[in-house]
Amino acid sequence: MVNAINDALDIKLKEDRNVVVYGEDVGVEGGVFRVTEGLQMIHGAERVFDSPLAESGIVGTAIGMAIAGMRPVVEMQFCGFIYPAFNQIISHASRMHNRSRGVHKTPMVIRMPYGGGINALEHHSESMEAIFGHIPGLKVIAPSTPHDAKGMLISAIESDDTILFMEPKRIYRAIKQEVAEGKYTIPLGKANVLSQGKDVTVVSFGAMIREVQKAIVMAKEAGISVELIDLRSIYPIDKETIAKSVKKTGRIITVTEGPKSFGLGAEISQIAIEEAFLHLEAPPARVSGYDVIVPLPKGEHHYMQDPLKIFYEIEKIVKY
Amino acid sequence: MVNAINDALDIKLKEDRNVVVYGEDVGVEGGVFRVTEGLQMIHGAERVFDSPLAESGIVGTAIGMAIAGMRPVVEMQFCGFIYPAFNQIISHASRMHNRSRGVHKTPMVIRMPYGGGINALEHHSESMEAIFGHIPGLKVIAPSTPHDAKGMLISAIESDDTILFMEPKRIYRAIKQEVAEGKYTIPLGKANVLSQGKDVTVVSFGAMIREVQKAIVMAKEAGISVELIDLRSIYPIDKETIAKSVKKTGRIITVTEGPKSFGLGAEISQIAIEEAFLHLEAPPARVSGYDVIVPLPKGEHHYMQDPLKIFYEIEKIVKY
Amino acid sequence: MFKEYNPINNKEFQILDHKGKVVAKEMMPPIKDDELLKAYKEMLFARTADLQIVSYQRQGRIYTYPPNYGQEAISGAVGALIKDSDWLVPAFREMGAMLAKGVTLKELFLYFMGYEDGSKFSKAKKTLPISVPIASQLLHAAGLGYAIKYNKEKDLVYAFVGDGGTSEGDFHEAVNFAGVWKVPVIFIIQNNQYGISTPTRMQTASDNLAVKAIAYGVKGIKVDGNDYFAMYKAIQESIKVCEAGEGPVLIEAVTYRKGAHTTSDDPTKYRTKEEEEQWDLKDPLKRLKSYLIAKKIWSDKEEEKVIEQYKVEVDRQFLEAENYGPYPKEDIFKYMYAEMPDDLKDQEREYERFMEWKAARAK
Amino acid sequence: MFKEYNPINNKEFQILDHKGKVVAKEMMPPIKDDELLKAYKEMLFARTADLQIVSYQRQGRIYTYPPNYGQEAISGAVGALIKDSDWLVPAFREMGAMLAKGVTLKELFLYFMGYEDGSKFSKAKKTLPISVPIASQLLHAAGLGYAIKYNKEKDLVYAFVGDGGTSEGDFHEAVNFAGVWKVPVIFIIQNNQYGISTPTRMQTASDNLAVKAIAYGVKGIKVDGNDYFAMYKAIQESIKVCEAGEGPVLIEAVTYRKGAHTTSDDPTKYRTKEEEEQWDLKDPLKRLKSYLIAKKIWSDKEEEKVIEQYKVEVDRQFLEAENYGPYPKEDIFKYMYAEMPDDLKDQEREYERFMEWKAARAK
Ligand SMILES: Cc1ncc(C[n+]2csc(CCOP(=O)(O)OP(=O)(O)O)c2C)c(N)n1
Ligand SMILES: Cc1ncc(C[n+]2csc(CCOP(=O)(O)OP(=O)(O)O)c2C)c(N)n1
Ligand SMILES: [Mg+2]
Ligand SMILES: [Mg+2]
Repeated sequence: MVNAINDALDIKLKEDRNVVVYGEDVGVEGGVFRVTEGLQMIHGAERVFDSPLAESGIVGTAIGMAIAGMRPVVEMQFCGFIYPAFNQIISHASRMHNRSRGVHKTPMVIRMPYGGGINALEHHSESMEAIFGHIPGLKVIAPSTPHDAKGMLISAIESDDTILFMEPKRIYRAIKQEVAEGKYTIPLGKANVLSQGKDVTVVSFGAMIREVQKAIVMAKEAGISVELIDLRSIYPIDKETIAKSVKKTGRIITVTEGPKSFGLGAEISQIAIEEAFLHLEAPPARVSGYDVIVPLPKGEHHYMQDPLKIFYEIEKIVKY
Repeated sequence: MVNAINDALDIKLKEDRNVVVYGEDVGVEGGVFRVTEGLQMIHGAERVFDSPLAESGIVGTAIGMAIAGMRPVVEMQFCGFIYPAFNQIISHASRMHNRSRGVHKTPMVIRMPYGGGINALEHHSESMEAIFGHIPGLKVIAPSTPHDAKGMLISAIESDDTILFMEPKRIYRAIKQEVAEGKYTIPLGKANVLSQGKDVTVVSFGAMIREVQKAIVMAKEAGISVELIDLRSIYPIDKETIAKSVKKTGRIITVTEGPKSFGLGAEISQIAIEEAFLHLEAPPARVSGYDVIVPLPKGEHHYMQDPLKIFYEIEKIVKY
Repeated sequence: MFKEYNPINNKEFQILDHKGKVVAKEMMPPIKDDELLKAYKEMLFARTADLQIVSYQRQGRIYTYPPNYGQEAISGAVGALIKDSDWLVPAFREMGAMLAKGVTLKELFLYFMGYEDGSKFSKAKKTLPISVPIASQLLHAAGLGYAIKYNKEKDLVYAFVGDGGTSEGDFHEAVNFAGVWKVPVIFIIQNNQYGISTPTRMQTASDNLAVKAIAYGVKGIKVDGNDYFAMYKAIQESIKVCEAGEGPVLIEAVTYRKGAHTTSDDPTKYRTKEEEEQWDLKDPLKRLKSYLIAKKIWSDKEEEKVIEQYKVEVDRQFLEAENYGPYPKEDIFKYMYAEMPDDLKDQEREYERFMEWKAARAK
Repeated sequence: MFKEYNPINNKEFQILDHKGKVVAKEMMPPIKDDELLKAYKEMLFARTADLQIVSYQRQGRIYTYPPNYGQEAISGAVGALIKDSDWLVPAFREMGAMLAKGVTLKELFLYFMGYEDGSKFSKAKKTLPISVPIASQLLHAAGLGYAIKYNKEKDLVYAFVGDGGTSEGDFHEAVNFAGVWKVPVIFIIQNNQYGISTPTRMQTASDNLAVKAIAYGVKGIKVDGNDYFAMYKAIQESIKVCEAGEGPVLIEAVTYRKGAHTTSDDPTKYRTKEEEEQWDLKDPLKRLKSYLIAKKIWSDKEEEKVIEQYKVEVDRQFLEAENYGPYPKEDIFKYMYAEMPDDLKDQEREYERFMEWKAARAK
């Protein structure tokens, strides 16, 4: 996925002089995950560069550039370090368009590796999509494959809205997939049905997709047929795809990494009951983290969703 | 309510030398809403004082004081200005206890007027409880009456946890109520059933309670009996009270001011389906703001929940 | 000039003293009489409007408003020097500069009456809306500066913040980024002595605010912000710095907020009459007026006359704003995104259904 | 001293030069030989541990670790002067200071092995855990300082940040608050020339980092951070400032991160061998060792001997940490709140049910 993202950035940098890429250590070093590796060499230090260590500064200046007609793509080094930029995101990046009644656009992408499972220090494993999904004016997306990462990032850069692009760092290098060369886009806001099934719908995104897929294999052995929806877009949510699926299966589970309360799971469940109440054969369920800080590596397995836990929930809802 | 909060602060300042009150303009001026009026005069400028204009600074220093054994009560001038402090809240205030395995406590209260309906400028009308409810380690509470405000704030100051105390500024001076003199507390985390009913449960909090109560009068005229739960605590949510009620009524609506998606409504609906799925006679509904910025005064009526809109939803769910 | 007035020495740059006397002739910028008069009149217009708005507010015809009263020379000088192709990044107390960019009074009125449309400047190009979250706008200025430099343009960014705003982290990050990037931004601190009720000495222990420039390796200067000439000159010199690619500059404009913080504020709670009187002596308009009258290019009579005209004009635009009409419901939805999500469209339709029900019920 | 070394002049305070020669005798703090030896040995211990940890990490026995290598004199001097009743507010590269406060190596190992228990310091009082979000901890230091002053205690706060950290808004707000409040905090910037791969000149355009003190009206000084004596003396003088109630001091300790940023970093990507060699000549321990040997109170042989002992001790504590045992599931829940919400208890029970199901299934 790292290569696919790098490729997307490279393509847009080539194609559009208004695109610049910056953030902490993204220049010479190519980012701590090497996502931007080589881009400075190709496109120059005016277009791909290290910023001072200040997230509010990074996002705030990107807003200014975007207003001036550029298309900045900035990196937050880890999910846990986006919060100093929170005010700029919620008070400006997501609002300038509305505030100025469309006069000022903020076409910018905030890239951010998110999620656990990499044996990291505190603040390096979070998945707080729900907080960002609640911010009016922001769009939040997350790919689950290299192919999607490339196409979605290109779409994001081309979008005139402010987009938070959450990268599942756990599978940065885990999924081997041929990615089409050259430019292609994937429409934002559309979910992807990854597998058809009839007993239960599982909604998930990002790094959890792979875990769900493993659980689906277990479920199959247990005779349960699962439909898997890769959300791709956290906000807006593709209600239609969810509604269609849950009307068919009558059961829905959302699998996420973030804390339970006020999380993505509740939102998906709400959508399911709003769209398909009379089709429901069991209460929409959420498999999520607990309402705790993601534990340090030695305790992380207590927190994360693994295939077995997902299967456990699948079995539970089917037996309901 | 302003007086009740002032009273609570005064009582705790008197009783406990570790309590200090600070924030922007809370000293000499007594706060822009006059909530802290007179307190500096009584307790001195060492204990009630103006801080520099920097929200991260206010919350961050309060964390330090709390670790040292003090009990700071700090004010964010408006709901829209808490975001610069977001990193300190999510990365430290809510985590220091867990991070240090209980060695360091952060007994502190962040007071913040929230919500719309006061014809204010942008950023002065928000109700983003869902974002804070999603932060593990934080407790989030909001009173709906002067009586509750006083008792809950005293409890909050005495709690060893970090508490976000959301004050419904719209009803700061709107509700006339005799408040008991002297000290009393109200346990945190418990909801309050404000009226009994049998057809539908309405869950709400803060300034919306009054609107719901007006809607309940309309509903009564239409022959609908409504049970009203004042949540009081956004996190943790009093699941038990909600479950009990919805099992009785079979219908539930959450009324909130914040944006719809990823909001409190979805969380309450999820709780209802988890706890009482088989009792539900209609899909749990949310009456909330739209996924837009709270409009400036001339457009605010398009956004806010008024009694008629709430009644409309009550009627809809009962007819479902 | 930046050497001579290195803020480390806490020297305040002044040309016209409190009595309207020129005390630093060698520094006097060569402004033609007609230009000077034009600038003076613009400040007078701003002041007239400002005072009138406060009275509209008292009549309940407008919501909370932050007066500019006493600070007009700062916006005035910026207004005289800013180009159409320069960016203006206001805080919320820069009426003069906004008018100079082409924002109309009517638009400002609309804004303070509670219409977002007031920020949809129909004529003013390259002007950001008022920014409420203190100091946050300064980062946008740094970003705009980057874009200018990146595109090898010759324009500038003028960005405003208050004394209170210098305490925010964003102030620090903005000037620091601009310093590292060497972008053409003139940061202007309107030090009007208070952040609402909080005096500047409770914001920071530094000797002055201009001295903060040193922390970012940029040029800084403390200027008498009630002295039109000093402000003019300081900005002119800052423009040179920016144009030479040595950008940014931090200007502390020392002034006084003669009015309340906003129309909901009561300054008697936190400051004395004496203090207000002291500062009244330093009023920027009175001072410049003395100068103009001494130069015999202005008179009390002329002033009275134009003020009457201005009042009519202000009122005219106010009435236009007042008759702007209802706020269409679609406006709360349609500007949220460049590309509106389906779900938001559904929400709008949901609202329409409610409105239909409501209308039917009313019958 | 703060006058003479006013950072505006960009002069670096040094006592012992790169070759171990005393160049400012009049400044030399009167440290007894045994104290000095003790301090040297502590730094040597820290270095030995540090190098060993990197090798544990290579063996996959510990997770990501940020080496202190080359920066030991800073923590060493703090360690020698900090009292039990003083607060230590670390960033994450202050092993020596933490050990001096009573944090054990085993605890540090536990932390970097992925146990929160490693931050539950059993002996170290008044020591905050490692803080990962850059610069955020400095505000806690300012608050701790307020508490000390409020309680009329005589203690101090020692707070650390890196050169990169000075760019964050929280750095600004922290030093500013401390300056306004005049609280006893010594802010120490470990300027090790890089924030990960980003050189200090890309963090800020200011001449040095100590000069930022001026923005807050506090005392500041730029010190050779690889010179134990200079660090010691600068801290001693800062303590006096704090104890006199003149509030915080900002020390820039100029040093070099001889190792990688963390064990997952590869410095060859962004810096040259020549640069590393240049800085190697300024190594803090080598320098102090020359001095000690010249003074005939230390020898290579003794050094070899204690290093061997230290290695054994480091290994002993490492093994203890390695055998710490499993991480009980309740630990992820029970520290979240002082008073645990019912719902969290339910979540724990839910997890137990899953574990029971899992156990049953495994049979
Ligand atoms: C982030 C933020 N915090 C608080 C406020 C509330 N507030 C509005 S104006 C103001 C004082 C601003 O003082 P200063 O920067 O000196 O500007 P002035 O009002 O004097 O022009 C405050 C605290 C705000 N708008 N934004
Ligand atoms: C708020 C925040 N942003 C980003 C990071 C990621 N990060 C960890 S260390 C580091 C560089 C720190 O540089 P410096 O302050 O000079 O300290 P040093 O590592 O050199 O000791 C960065 C960017 C972080 N931990 N916190
Ligand atoms: Mg001010
Ligand atoms: Mg560094």
